[in-house]
Amino acid sequence: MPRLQLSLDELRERALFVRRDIITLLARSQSGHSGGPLSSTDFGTALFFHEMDVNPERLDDPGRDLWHFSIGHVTPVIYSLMAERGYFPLVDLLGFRQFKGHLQGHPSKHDTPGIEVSAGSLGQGLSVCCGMAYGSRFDRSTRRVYCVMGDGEQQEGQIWEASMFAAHYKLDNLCAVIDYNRKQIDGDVQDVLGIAPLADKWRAFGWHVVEVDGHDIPGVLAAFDEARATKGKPTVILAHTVMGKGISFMEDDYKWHGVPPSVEQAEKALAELGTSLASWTRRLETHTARAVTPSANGGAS
Amino acid sequence: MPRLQLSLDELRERALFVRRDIITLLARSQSGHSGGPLSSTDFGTALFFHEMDVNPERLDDPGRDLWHFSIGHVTPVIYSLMAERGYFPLVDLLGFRQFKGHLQGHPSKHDTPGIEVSAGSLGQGLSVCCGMAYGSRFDRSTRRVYCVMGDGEQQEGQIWEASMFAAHYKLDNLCAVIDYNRKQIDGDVQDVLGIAPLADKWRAFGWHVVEVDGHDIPGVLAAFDEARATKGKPTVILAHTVMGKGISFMEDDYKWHGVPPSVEQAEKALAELGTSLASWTRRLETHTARAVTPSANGGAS
Amino acid sequence: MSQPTPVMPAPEAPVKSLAKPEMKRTREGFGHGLLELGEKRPNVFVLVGDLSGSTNVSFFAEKFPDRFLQIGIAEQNMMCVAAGLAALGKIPYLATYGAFASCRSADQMRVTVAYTDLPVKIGGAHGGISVGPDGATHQAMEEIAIVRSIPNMKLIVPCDYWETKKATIAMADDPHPNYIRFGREPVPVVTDANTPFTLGKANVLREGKDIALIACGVMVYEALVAADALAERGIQARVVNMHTLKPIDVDAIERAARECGAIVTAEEHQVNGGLGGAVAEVVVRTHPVPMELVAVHDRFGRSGKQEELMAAFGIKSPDVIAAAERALRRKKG
Amino acid sequence: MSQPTPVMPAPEAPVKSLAKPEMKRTREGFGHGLLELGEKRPNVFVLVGDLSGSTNVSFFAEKFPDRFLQIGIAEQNMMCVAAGLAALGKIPYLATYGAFASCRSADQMRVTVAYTDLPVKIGGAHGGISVGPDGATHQAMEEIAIVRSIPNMKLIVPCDYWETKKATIAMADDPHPNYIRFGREPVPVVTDANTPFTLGKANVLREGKDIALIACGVMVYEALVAADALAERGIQARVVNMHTLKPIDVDAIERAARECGAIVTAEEHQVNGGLGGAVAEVVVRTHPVPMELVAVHDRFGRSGKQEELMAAFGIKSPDVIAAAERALRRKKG
Ligand SMILES: Cc1ncc(C[n+]2csc(CCOP(=O)(O)OP(=O)(O)O)c2C)c(N)n1
Ligand SMILES: Cc1ncc(C[n+]2csc(CCOP(=O)(O)OP(=O)(O)O)c2C)c(N)n1
Ligand SMILES: [Mg+2]
Ligand SMILES: [Mg+2]
Repeated sequence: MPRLQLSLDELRERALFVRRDIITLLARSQSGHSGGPLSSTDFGTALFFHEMDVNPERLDDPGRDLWHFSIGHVTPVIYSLMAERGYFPLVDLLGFRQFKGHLQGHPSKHDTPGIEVSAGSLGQGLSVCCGMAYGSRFDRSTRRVYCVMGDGEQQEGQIWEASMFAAHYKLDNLCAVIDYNRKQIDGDVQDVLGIAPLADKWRAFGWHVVEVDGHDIPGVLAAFDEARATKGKPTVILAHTVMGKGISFMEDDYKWHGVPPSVEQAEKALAELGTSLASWTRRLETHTARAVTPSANGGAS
Repeated sequence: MPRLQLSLDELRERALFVRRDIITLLARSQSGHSGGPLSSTDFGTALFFHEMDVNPERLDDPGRDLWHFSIGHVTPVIYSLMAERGYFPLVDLLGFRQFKGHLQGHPSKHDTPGIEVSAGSLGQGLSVCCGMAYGSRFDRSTRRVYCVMGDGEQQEGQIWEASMFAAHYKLDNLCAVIDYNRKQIDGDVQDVLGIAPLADKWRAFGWHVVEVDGHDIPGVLAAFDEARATKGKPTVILAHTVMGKGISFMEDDYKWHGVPPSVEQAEKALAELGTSLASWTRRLETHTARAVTPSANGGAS
Repeated sequence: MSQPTPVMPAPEAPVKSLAKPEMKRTREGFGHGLLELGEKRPNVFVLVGDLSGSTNVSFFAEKFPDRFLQIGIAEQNMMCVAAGLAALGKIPYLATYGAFASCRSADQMRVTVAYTDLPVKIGGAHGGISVGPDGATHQAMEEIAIVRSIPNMKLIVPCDYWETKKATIAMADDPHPNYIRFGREPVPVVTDANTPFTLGKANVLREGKDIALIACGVMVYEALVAADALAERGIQARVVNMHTLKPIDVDAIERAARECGAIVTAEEHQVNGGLGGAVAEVVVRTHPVPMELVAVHDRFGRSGKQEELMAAFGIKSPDVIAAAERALRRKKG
Repeated sequence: MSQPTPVMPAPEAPVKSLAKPEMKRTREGFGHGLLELGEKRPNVFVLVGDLSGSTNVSFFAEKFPDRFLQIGIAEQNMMCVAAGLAALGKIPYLATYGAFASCRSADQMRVTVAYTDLPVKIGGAHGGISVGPDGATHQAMEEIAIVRSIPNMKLIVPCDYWETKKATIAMADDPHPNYIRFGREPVPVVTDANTPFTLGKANVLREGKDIALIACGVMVYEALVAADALAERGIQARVVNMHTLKPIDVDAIERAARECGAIVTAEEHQVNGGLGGAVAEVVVRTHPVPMELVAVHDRFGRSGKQEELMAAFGIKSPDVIAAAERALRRKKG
C-alpha cells in the first residue's frame, strides 16, 4: 500500500475533476457548502493523491495514514476526494445530503465507511488527531496523521488546547493544514474576529509553521515534505487559498460559504471548468472504477 | 471614591495581614486552597489597596472599577482582600466554607456581596471581563476591568477565545494578571502541559505584555501604570510568583495547591508571619472596622 | 402556577387552515422580536457566533449595529461575554445553533450564567430534525433535557412565528437567564399576533376531555391536526401548547391528567428528559394516568428533508394519532 | 431487558451494619477498577485533566505510566483526544469532575464521542452535593439529565465502592461510550465483592410489595435505611438499586409499579430529568402509579459538610421515609 504520488499533471487533472464533482453534487442536492470545498480542493488533492498512504480497499489497514477534516461542512470536497480515490462509487456523490444516500451533510463514520471520526462541530478535529497521533506513536506505527482546519475555525478555543497538547507531546507525526481562505460565514475573518498574525500564534504554541499558496500544488507537496522532515514538533501548513477558487463568480466572496449554486449557476461554473452538468453527471453515474492506482488512474474524462 | 493608593509600607503591612488571614481561615475551615492564595497575595494587595477604584460602601457604584478572579479556588485571598478592604467584617472569614457562613468554597455573587460574577470553573473569567470591558466602553465609562487568572488555567481554550476577542475589540480598559507560580494541581505546569513561552503567546494574540516579579509591590504598581498607559490593546501582566509564598514549608511546592494547613502547621506558618493562631483569630473576631481609607488604615495589629 | 390556566380557543384563521396552513420560520420571529426590542429597550444587546444570517439576528445587526456584537466561532466566550454585559445591567441576547448553545457552552451556561443568575437570553437556532439536510451534528435534540436540569434557567420552545416573536420579547422582562429554542425551516402558523403569551402558562388551543395532547414547538401543529382526525372518530382531544418547558405549568398538566385521564406528549426532541419526561414527572406526582411519548427515540438525526425526517423519526400527526389510540386503550384497559 | 430481573437479597454483612456501615470512597473503586484493567487489558489508557489525585487515577498512573496521559486543564481536548485513541482501537478512560466532564465537554461528548459511537469511558468525579465544602460549581448534579439525553451513551451511577469498581471494569467490555458517576467523600458500603453487577440490570436489594424505593448512588444506602424504618411500621418496601440509568431497566420498573403500586425515587441529583424523570417516563408508559421524587429540587449546591448538605437539601433517609408515606397515602387515596 504505497503512497499514490501522482504526477503534477495528474494531480491538476484530479483537482479539476474534484471541482467538477463539487459543483455537480451541489447542483443536485441544492443544499451544502461551495466556498470552503473549492478552496480546499488543491491541497486536498495533493493530500489524497500524492501525500497520504491510504488504502480504500482495506479501510482498517493498520498501516494507513489517518486523515480528518475538522471542518465537517466541507463534505463536498471530502466526498469527492474519497470517491475519486476509490472509497465508494462516484455515483454515490449524487445522493449527497439525501435521506436515502449515505453521504450526510457532515461526515458520519457510520454512514460513510472511510470516515474515521464523525465531525460537524468546529474546533474538535485537531484534538481527535492528537489522540490518533499519540496513539500511533505509542503503537510504534510510522503512520502520519493529517488534520484539515478552517481559518474561521481558529477562533475556537479547543484548537489552542489541542495545539498546546501536540507541542507538549512533540507529535511530529501530526500535520495540520489550515484552509486560510480569509472568509467565514459572516464575512472576512479579520472583520468577524481577527486571527492574525496566525503564523506567530502557532509558532508561540510550539509548532513548526509552513506558509504556502494552497492552490500551488508543487508548493503544497514541498510543504508536506517539510512537515515530514520536521522532527520533535508538529507542523502546521498555512495554506493561503481563495474561497470559491476556480469559479469566477464565487471567488473570494464569503456569501458562497454555505450555499450551493443554482442549476443555472452550476452550468456556468461547469462551463468554466470545461464540462457541463449533463455530461459530468453522466460521468458520475457511469464511471464505476473503485480503485485509483498510479497505473490505472485518469480513466475518467 | 478615589483609589486608595496606600504607601508602600502600608501595602506591605496589608499583604502581611492578608497572609495571616489566609492561614487563619484555612486553619479554621480545614478545607480550601493554600498555594495560589499565597502566591496571589502581593499583587492582589497592590490591586485592592492601591490600583483599583472600588467602593465597598456602595457596591453598585457605577464608577467603580471591576475585578474578577477567574481562578475561583483562591477564595482565601479573595475573601481576605475583600474583608480587609471593608466589603464585610473580618470575623466572617472564620465562616469560610461553612454551611452557615456566606463565604462559599468558590466565589458566589449571591452569597457574598461584592463578588460581581460567580466563578469556579476555570477559564471563564477573562470572557466575563471582556463583556464588562466592552460594556463599560459602550457606556463611555472610564472604569477599568481587572481579571486574575492562573498559569495552569492558561491550558483552557476559552482563555484564548477571550484573548482574541479582547484584542479584536481593542479593549484597553482591560487588564489581566496571571499568577505565574509555575504550579498546578498535578505538578509543575511545564510538566503537566507546557504553556511556555507564555509572553510570546499573548503577544501573538495581540496583547501588550508586562512581565514582573509578582511579589515586588513597586514592580507590580509600575506594571499597573504601564497597563493604564497602554492604548489600543489590552494588557496582560505576567506576575512571576512562588506558590505558597511567605510560608517556608509551602513555598514552591505544588502539593499545597489545594490543601489547608493543619492546626499545627498553621501555628508554624503564623509564627513565621509574626503572630499566632489565637491572637490572629482574636483580631479577626474583634476588629470590626469596615472602611479602609488612607487616613484610617492600619488600625489593626 | 396556582391560578387556573386560561382556556382559549385556537384563533379562527389557523384552525380553519390546518390542512393548508400559512408557513413561517420561527427564527424570523426571533429576529423580528429582537428588532422590536432594539427599538424599545436601549439596553438590549445581541451577540452572535458567526451565524448572523441563519439565526436572523442580522435584522437587529443592520438596525442597531452599535449594540450588535460579533463574537466569531467561540460559543464559550460568547456565553461569558454575555454574562459580563448582563452584570453591567444590559440584557444580552446571544444566538447560535441550539446544538452548540446548549452543549458547547453548557458549563458556561451553568456556572457563569445560571449560578450567578444573570439575565442572559440564549437563542438556540436549528432545534430538532426539521433543520433538514445539515444532518445530525446540527440538529439540536438534547436542549430540553440539558437546560431544564440547570437551576435558575427558564426554557421556552415556541410553536410558531408569532409565539417565537412574543416569547423573545417577553424574555426581556424576566430578570433571570432564559433559553429559547427555535427552528430553521418554515413551519405552520397556529397562533396569531393576538394570542396571549405568558411565560410559564400553557395555552389550551382546543378543548377536549377524552385525551390530552401536550405539545411544544412545531409539534403543536401536528397535535392540532391529530386532534382534528381524532374528532372525526368521536374522540375529543384537548390540545395544550406547552411553550414553556421550565417552569412547567404544573396546573395545566394536572388538570389534563385529571380531566382527560390519558396524555400524549409530542416534541421534536430526544425522548429521554424532554417534554415527555417533564410532563411525566408532574403526572406521577399529581395524578398518574397512562401516557404515550411522541418524540425522537434516542437516536441521532440525519440529512433529509423536513417532512421526510419527521415521518421517519415518527413525529408526524399520524404518529400522534396512533399514540393517542394506544393511550386510550390503556386508559380503558 | 426482556428477561426477568434477578432478585437478590442484600449481602449479609452490609444489611447487618446499616446503622454503622463501613465507609469507603466510590472514587477509590474507580481507581482500583482502573488498576485491575491496567493489568488485564493492554489497550486501556487513562486520561486526566490535572486532577490525578482527586479522581484516584493516580493509582493507574503510578503503575502504568506509559498508558497514562496528562491533558492539563483542557476538558474539551481531553474528550476528543480520548476519541482519537478510541478510533485506533484503544479503550480510553478519562477523568475529571463530573460538572466539567458533563458540561465543559458536552458538545465533544455528543458529536465526536457519541455520534461516532466510540468506546470512550468517561469518569465523572465529585457527583452530587456530598462533595462538600467546594460548593456549587464543583457539585455535579445535572449529569443524569445531560448524559441520558445523548444517543449511544450509557450511564452508570454506582452505589458504593464495590459497585464502582465492578462498573469501571465492566465498562471496558462495552464497545460504546459510557459515563460513570462517582463521589468524593466516603459513603456506606452496601454491596460486597461478590454482589452481581450487570450493566443495564437493576439489583433488587430488598424485597417488598407495599412500595418500591428506586435509588442510585449514595441514595441506595438511604433507601435501605428508610426501608428498615418502614418495616418497623409494618410497611414492606422493595429497594431497587438502579445503578444503570441508561439503558434503564424497564422491566424492573414496570414490575415495581405493578407489584408495589407506588414508587419513591431517590437520587443525589437535580429533580428535573434525573432518575426520577427516567423512572417516571417508564411508569407512565407501562403502569402508572403514584410516585414521589426525592432529589435536589432545582437549586444549586453550596459549601458544607456532606451530612449537613444532604439533610438541608432533603435527601436523607427521613426524607425518603416521608416521601414513602406520601406515596402510600396517594396509593390508597
Ligand atoms: C462549534 C460550531 N460553531 C458554529 C458552527 C457553524 N459553522 C459552520 S462553518 C462555520 C464557518 C467556518 O469558517 P471557516 O473555518 O473559515 O470555514 P470556511 O467558511 O472558510 O469554509 C460556522 C460558524 C459549527 N459548525 N460548529
Ligand atoms: C474547568 C475546570 N477544570 C478543572 C478544575 C479543577 N481545578 C481547580 S484549580 C486547578 C488548577 C489550577 O491551576 P492554576 O491555574 O495554576 O492555579 P494554582 O494551582 O496555581 O492556584 C484545577 C485543575 C476547575 N476548577 N475547573
Ligand atoms: Mg475560512
Ligand atoms: Mg499555578
